Amino acid sequence: MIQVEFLGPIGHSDMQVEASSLEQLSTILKQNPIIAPWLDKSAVAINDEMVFRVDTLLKDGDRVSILPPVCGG
Amino acid sequence: MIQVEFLGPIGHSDMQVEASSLEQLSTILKQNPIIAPWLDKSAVAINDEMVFRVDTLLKDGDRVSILPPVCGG
Amino acid sequence: MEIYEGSLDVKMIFGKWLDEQSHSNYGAFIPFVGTIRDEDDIDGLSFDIYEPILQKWFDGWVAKAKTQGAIVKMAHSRGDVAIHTSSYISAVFSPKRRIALELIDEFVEDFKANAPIWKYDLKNGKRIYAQERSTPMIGSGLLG
Amino acid sequence: MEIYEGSLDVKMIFGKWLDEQSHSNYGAFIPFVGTIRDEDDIDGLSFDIYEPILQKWFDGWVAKAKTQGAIVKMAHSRGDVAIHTSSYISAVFSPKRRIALELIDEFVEDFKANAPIWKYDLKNGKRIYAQERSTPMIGSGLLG
Repeated sequence: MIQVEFLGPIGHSDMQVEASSLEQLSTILKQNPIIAPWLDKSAVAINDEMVFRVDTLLKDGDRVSILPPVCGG
Repeated sequence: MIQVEFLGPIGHSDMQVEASSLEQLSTILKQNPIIAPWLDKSAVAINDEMVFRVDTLLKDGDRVSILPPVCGG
Repeated sequence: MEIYEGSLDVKMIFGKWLDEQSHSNYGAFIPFVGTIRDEDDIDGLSFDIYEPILQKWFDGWVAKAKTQGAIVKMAHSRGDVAIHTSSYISAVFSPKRRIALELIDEFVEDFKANAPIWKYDLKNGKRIYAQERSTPMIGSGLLG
Repeated sequence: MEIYEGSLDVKMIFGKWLDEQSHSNYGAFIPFVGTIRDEDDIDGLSFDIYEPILQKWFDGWVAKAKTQGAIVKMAHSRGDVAIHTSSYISAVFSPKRRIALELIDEFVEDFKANAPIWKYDLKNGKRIYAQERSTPMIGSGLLG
């Protein structure tokens, strides 16, 4: 199981998901009508490290963060 | 008569000079061994306006300032 | 890196950073202070921050500044911040002015593009995500 | 434009400028603070200022900033300033950050090159013109 958290304005509570790669996670998240519209413009972190490849593998207990567009300052 | 003042580190008191152009003033100042070494690297103002042409004319009562290299801050 | 609830006390933070570095022999100190403008009929802005990744982003800048003999500082608000008050200060201290002027520009621009902070307009009692002013972070779209 | 005898009271000046503009609706405020470094065995620096031309130089910058909706501020010391204290602050207030970041850079660099201020090292009780760090102003050499 991995945990997925949705930061900032996405407004969805954390999810527990079975997925062994970001590609699998993508397939699952695309089925959720609240989350799907954010995926094109959101960045991804695993255990608070930004990741940049969709073939990144996931392991049990990983925490994936979905980071929508930012505007600090 | 015009008045010439030497700013910052030049260390020369004001001079009263007869000159009707900056060219004439240049000829006079080059004869002064304290002032001459500064002329190549100094800027010039007439009545507190910076000037950029050596054929600028001078009139009675003008005040010419000689501004050596600067370093504010 | 300093996170405060609500508006920043700009004078206090500025004074604190100055005092901390008063004998560090930095010749140039450039803070950038961001203040909430009265525009679009907002009452203020509100901010969410994801601190673990913000801290890593900031630590990367500390390391980058260090290679140039400089240091960076940052303070940001969390929650609601009224118009005409400040939500963001960043700063560079460096031995020489040229490095400080270049670093503050890069630091502030990278902050706007990549710090994990989300902005909301406060308007008529609502908190509305500032979608059109927001920027996807580097690497966005991985799951899209 | 503000000229002070000796070291600047940086916190006081920073606070005063902030207070003056607290409701002007500028979103970005960037001060540049110049502090005397402990180097070359100096006890401090000393400054001569020719105020009439400095004022005109500054007025030109006020006008230039205004065309971009911004304002500039400046404070400088006259006379002796000890190491680890400040002799120079300039600042830009502007509605938006990009203009502020660009203006502060140009403003500070033009100040270094063209403000009629002369710098001296204070060393062993002597006041020595900082010749090798000084720059001829635009248009220099007219009489040479």
